[in-house]
Amino acid sequence: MKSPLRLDIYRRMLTIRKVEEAVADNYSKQQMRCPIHLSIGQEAVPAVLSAMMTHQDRVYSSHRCHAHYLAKGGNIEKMIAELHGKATGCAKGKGGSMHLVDASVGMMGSSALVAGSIPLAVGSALAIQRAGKKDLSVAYFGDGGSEEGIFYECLNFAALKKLPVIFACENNLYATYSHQSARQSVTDISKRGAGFGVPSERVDGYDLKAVIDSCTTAVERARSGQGPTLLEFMTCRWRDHVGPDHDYAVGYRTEKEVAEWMDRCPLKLLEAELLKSGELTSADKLQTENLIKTEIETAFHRASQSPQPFTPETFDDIYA
Amino acid sequence: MKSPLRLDIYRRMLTIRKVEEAVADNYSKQQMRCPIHLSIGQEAVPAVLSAMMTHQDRVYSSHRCHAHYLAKGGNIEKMIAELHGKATGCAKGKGGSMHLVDASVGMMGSSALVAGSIPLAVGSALAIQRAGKKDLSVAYFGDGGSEEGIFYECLNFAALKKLPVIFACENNLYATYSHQSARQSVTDISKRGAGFGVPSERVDGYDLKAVIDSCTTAVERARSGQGPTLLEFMTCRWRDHVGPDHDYAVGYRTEKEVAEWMDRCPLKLLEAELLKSGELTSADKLQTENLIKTEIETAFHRASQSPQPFTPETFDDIYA
Amino acid sequence: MTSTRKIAGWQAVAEATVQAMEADPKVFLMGEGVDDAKGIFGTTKSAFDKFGSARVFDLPLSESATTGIGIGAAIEGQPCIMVHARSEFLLLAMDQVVNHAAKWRYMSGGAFRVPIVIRCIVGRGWGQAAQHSQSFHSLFSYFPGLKVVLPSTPYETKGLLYSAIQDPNPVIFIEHRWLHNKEGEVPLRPYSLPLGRANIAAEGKDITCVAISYQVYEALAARDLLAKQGISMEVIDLRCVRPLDRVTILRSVAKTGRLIVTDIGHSQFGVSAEIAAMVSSDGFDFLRAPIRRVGLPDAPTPCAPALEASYYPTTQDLVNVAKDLMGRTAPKAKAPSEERESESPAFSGPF
Amino acid sequence: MTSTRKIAGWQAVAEATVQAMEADPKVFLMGEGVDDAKGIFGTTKSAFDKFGSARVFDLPLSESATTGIGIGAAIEGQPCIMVHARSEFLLLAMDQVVNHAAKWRYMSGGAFRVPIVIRCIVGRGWGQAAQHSQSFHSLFSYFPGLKVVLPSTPYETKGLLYSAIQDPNPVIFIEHRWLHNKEGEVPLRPYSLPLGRANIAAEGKDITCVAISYQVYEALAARDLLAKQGISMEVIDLRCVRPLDRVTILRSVAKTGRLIVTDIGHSQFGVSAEIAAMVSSDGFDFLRAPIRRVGLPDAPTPCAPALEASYYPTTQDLVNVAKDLMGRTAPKAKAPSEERESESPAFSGPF
Ligand SMILES: Cc1ncc(C[n+]2csc(CCOP(=O)(O)OP(=O)(O)O)c2C)c(N)n1
Ligand SMILES: Cc1ncc(C[n+]2csc(CCOP(=O)(O)OP(=O)(O)O)c2C)c(N)n1
Ligand SMILES: [Mg+2]
Ligand SMILES: [Mg+2]
Repeated sequence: MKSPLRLDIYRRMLTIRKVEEAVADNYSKQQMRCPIHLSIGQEAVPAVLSAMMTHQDRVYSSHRCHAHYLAKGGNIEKMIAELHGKATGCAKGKGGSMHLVDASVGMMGSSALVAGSIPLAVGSALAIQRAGKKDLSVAYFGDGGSEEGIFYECLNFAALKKLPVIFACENNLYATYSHQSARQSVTDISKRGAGFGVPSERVDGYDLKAVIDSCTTAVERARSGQGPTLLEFMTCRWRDHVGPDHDYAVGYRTEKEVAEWMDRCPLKLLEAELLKSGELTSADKLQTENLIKTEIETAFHRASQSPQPFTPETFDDIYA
Repeated sequence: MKSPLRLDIYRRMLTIRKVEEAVADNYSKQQMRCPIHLSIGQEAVPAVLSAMMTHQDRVYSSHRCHAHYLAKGGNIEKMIAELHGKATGCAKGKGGSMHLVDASVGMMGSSALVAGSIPLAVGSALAIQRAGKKDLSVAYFGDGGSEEGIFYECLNFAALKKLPVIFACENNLYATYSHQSARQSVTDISKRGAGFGVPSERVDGYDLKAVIDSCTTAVERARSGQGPTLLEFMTCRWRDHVGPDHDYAVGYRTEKEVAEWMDRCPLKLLEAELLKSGELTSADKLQTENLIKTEIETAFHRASQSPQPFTPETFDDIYA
Repeated sequence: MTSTRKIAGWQAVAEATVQAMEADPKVFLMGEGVDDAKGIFGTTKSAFDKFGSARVFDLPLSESATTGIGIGAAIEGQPCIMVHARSEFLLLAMDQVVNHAAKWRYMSGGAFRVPIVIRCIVGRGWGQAAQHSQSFHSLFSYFPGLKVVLPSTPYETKGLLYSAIQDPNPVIFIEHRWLHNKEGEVPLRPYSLPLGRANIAAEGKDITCVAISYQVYEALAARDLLAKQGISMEVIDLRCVRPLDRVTILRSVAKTGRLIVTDIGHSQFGVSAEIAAMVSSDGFDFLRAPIRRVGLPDAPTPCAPALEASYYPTTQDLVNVAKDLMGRTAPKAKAPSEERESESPAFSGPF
Repeated sequence: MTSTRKIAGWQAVAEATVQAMEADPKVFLMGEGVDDAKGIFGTTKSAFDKFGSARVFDLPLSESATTGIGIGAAIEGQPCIMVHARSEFLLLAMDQVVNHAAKWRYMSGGAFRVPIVIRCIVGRGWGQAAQHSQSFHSLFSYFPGLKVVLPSTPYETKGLLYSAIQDPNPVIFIEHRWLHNKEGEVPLRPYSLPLGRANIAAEGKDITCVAISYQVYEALAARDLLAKQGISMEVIDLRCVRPLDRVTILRSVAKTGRLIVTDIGHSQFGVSAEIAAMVSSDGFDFLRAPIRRVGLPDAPTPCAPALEASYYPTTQDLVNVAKDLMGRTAPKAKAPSEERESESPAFSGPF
């Protein structure tokens, strides 16, 4: 494993964690008046994938898009402003938490319809291929997203055309409060790629080395014209499906279940490793943390100061 | 193989072949003013499956529904009247060739939307299971139908609930004039069942013994509460996608390709076998053929004599 | 004597569901999350608690197939209730609803019935944004074979849902999220309200206001304000868009001569257009003033609270339109100038 | 000087496609069967012959995904043309069209354009029946973010399709199957017709008839018959339902005082309702008679020729309605009796 890559991944993960915690902490102030689906606990996969991507590479996401946006390098100020419904937001306040977008870094947007953006990512890959480029496109979706028929249509099409797309399924075992086993006859989602000739793998999303290895292969496959990959990453969302809180009280899963994942937190483990190996010094760590902290504080401050959009803007951006 | 079963299958196949040929022969008279998708060449599978079903068992079909209707015991007179747009038709003239239905024998109807009736068959199976019955339900669809996402959603749901449904895919290699390889990354459709835990098999649809064996297993599985089966039957449509003619002139397939299937015609081969083994005498054969012939002639005659529906009937049967 | 008590809209939904399931043991209920702790805003919880997983069960996120599965079971005589936490999810099943549920009876020459109720909830507020806030009653109403119901008060909600579940036809039952929290007097016993009859929620003589779903509350509030200014507005709770109760609307307009239609959906190409068109044809001679529509403007739903605030029609909008209609001195309008209104957003709605 | 020749509607589609693909090398075309020998009634054949499989390719039967894939490619700046041999297949992609294509630009605050044209063909006759004969322009017109075009003559067809392909927004382009065989003079060169401007196909002074798609031909035929009886009907070819050209319609009604809207879709809850509603509001004072609509009755499409024959509106229907409007002595209507029209099928349309 190349050291700069691991440091890059670390920084991305840390950024996501810190921004998400800040969102959670500030949510009760009722200034972010939109539903939020936090990514805390699911930082590793997008951090790794984005570390292997350029801004020309494309990402499409779902309702749970914060990590994907941040990992891809999406602008933090614009994200926080968007959550605050401000005109300075990444979607000018039109989108909110479920529709984060930053075209300048290849974050192409997020759909609040489960699995709804998977074909858009495939279309992006088609465009890349038609243009003869070496870029790739990533479709993020959850275990629930794998239940929508459109996903299989996309697997078939992408394999048929050998498109440079990675189907990145973050399997956190639940759709809202419904366990995967109540919804799927075979819970190993990666088993469904074979029927379409899509190389597929189930990966422990908390095992950073495994994530890096599988992503490396998938990215190479895409860039070398060998077509799509389906990666199923086992992961865990630490907070409630929607909202800032822990959700043990709801009763669908135990605190112990989540705690076992937390014990293996890839951010914590990577940090410890990097410190131990000397790739990261305590001073670096502090500096990085402070930088992120400042960036977040600035973002929240600016968001609170930013103007609201005006009523006539409701009618902007409907047509080009 | 039990002899009565083979005779039963023979009779069903012969009926389908003869009715379809009569439809084709009479079509140019322009009295059947609706698009027809003939089943000639695809008789074996529905004949076998229906021979194993009672009238309580359910069948749902697609645009190419003639064989499914006839095999299931659908009324011939009502079918021919329906094609003639008569009030005496199986759907009172409302449906036409693509919507054959005969509730009295469990032929539950046909959808002209590719794959559109698959979930209805699964819903039927759900109702059967909920009622604690031992009946089963069959969803017929083509290779093209397997490309619709809803098919995979249905595989998952049926397997999850262990529903008594058979997914009967008639793979005739084409959707209209488009070869399967232009549309599917993996052409072995039966390979896609495994990812959902649905026992699946590709069967030579012209090998009657293989068809009988696979259907026997699937029917037993369904009746014994062990859940769904996906059967992919390789078969061939001898005529044009739509309309009464041969279609070699269109240029998407050769006469030779079709001729190779015709050489293996399961109806012809079965008839020869039955005659040879003495299960069928020449006299029986003649009698059966004459019976069918008379039935068809009567059906066409009555259809021509039957009344047209009246305009106000346009507004019947919209609501119950 | 009928005993009633005050309950909220979500409780009315829950109660109608339980009572209809008691009345007909074949009825079952399915939907994503119907059996979880929150039970679709509480609306399915009591049914799950009472009938268990044999009759109330969770679904995979496969709206297209599961809708078809519900249709298939309904055709077998097992009435199905489906729930979507947001209407948008139902668009994935559009083919099943429009090409199958609505037409299966017709295409089979009346051989089958399709008793399925598809509940869907319309989001509003707290930044639901463009994909979690739409209502599609205008789409579904286009199709013969469907019934389309939008209840208002808890009383209407319970009675209409009870009827919808017993109806042998596919019914799209659209619940505005804000109605779940509205309270009202509701009989304990099961009861039906006819599908296809509008209700005169409050009488009046100067203006008829046909209101749909949540807008019934807005219209009643506007009526109170207008009354103080000497304007008497009749409020018709439409309850059902299909079948459309033309007679109740026309009788009212025959009396008042003025019509406002207020809808939770877009005005343009929405249900209010059909009502206006119908009255402008069949009630032409009753009309003393132009028909006015008060609904969503011609834009997707924005997320930001600042934009949401002006996006939704308010009581005051209704008051203004009503006063405008009353104050109208009926000057002959001129032919429009070359300036093309369609280019001005202000033209798109009453905002 | 512009050289024109007589070509059929399907050739106009083919020609606009080829010329737009020549004009912009990024444009591509995909659809089920676009590359086969029949090439979607001939409309895609010349493009395939000319540009080959890199730019014109077949699709799996996966309408939902392939629509989304077209949207995704369009977002990348590669304008996409999709074709559905029947409109019904597009319902499988309703979520992609409504929740994604129509809203992606809006939800991203204007970051992207979505230049996709979705062609879909409306079947009629020879027993197409309920699932192969519908047009959904009223559904799509409901959604801001979409444009909805229905051409009539070959001239309109070519110019409007050429514009649609060059438009940076999602356009639903609806072709009535019978228009493919209609012939007309069409310039050889590429040309654009503006999306959102109706065309006065023939002037008149007594009645305005707004006609959509194939109904333009019916309206023009009716106009000829009416002329012989001294009635002068202006025929407006709407061309585009969204954006709706209100001004052209209002100016015409300001002149004639009478309006008929004739549509290839259902009258009830259809596009004709919006036009009637708009005129009854903004053109209230122009109206001398009730607005009448001539479209499909409130029933699914039956298969039998005997039923099809009376299902579709004819030239004679238009003539009758027009004469009725002219003969109207404007008696004050009475409030409707208790008999409920909604229970009588005869109430559902002009049949
Ligand atoms: C098509 C559709 N169906 C249902 C929903 C409601 N819904 C929102 S998030 C969610 C759960 C999604 O689960 P999963 O895909 O595993 O993603 P996760 O929330 O676990 O990240 C559901 C059912 C939706 N938004 N879209
Ligand atoms: C959803 C949908 N898409 C497209 C069509 C148009 N269409 C009708 S039949 C057909 C080919 C179907 O192929 P297959 O499923 O293999 O059945 P076959 O005709 O070979 O029996 C197509 C594309 C349709 N009817 N429905
Ligand atoms: Mg999940
Ligand atoms: Mg086929």
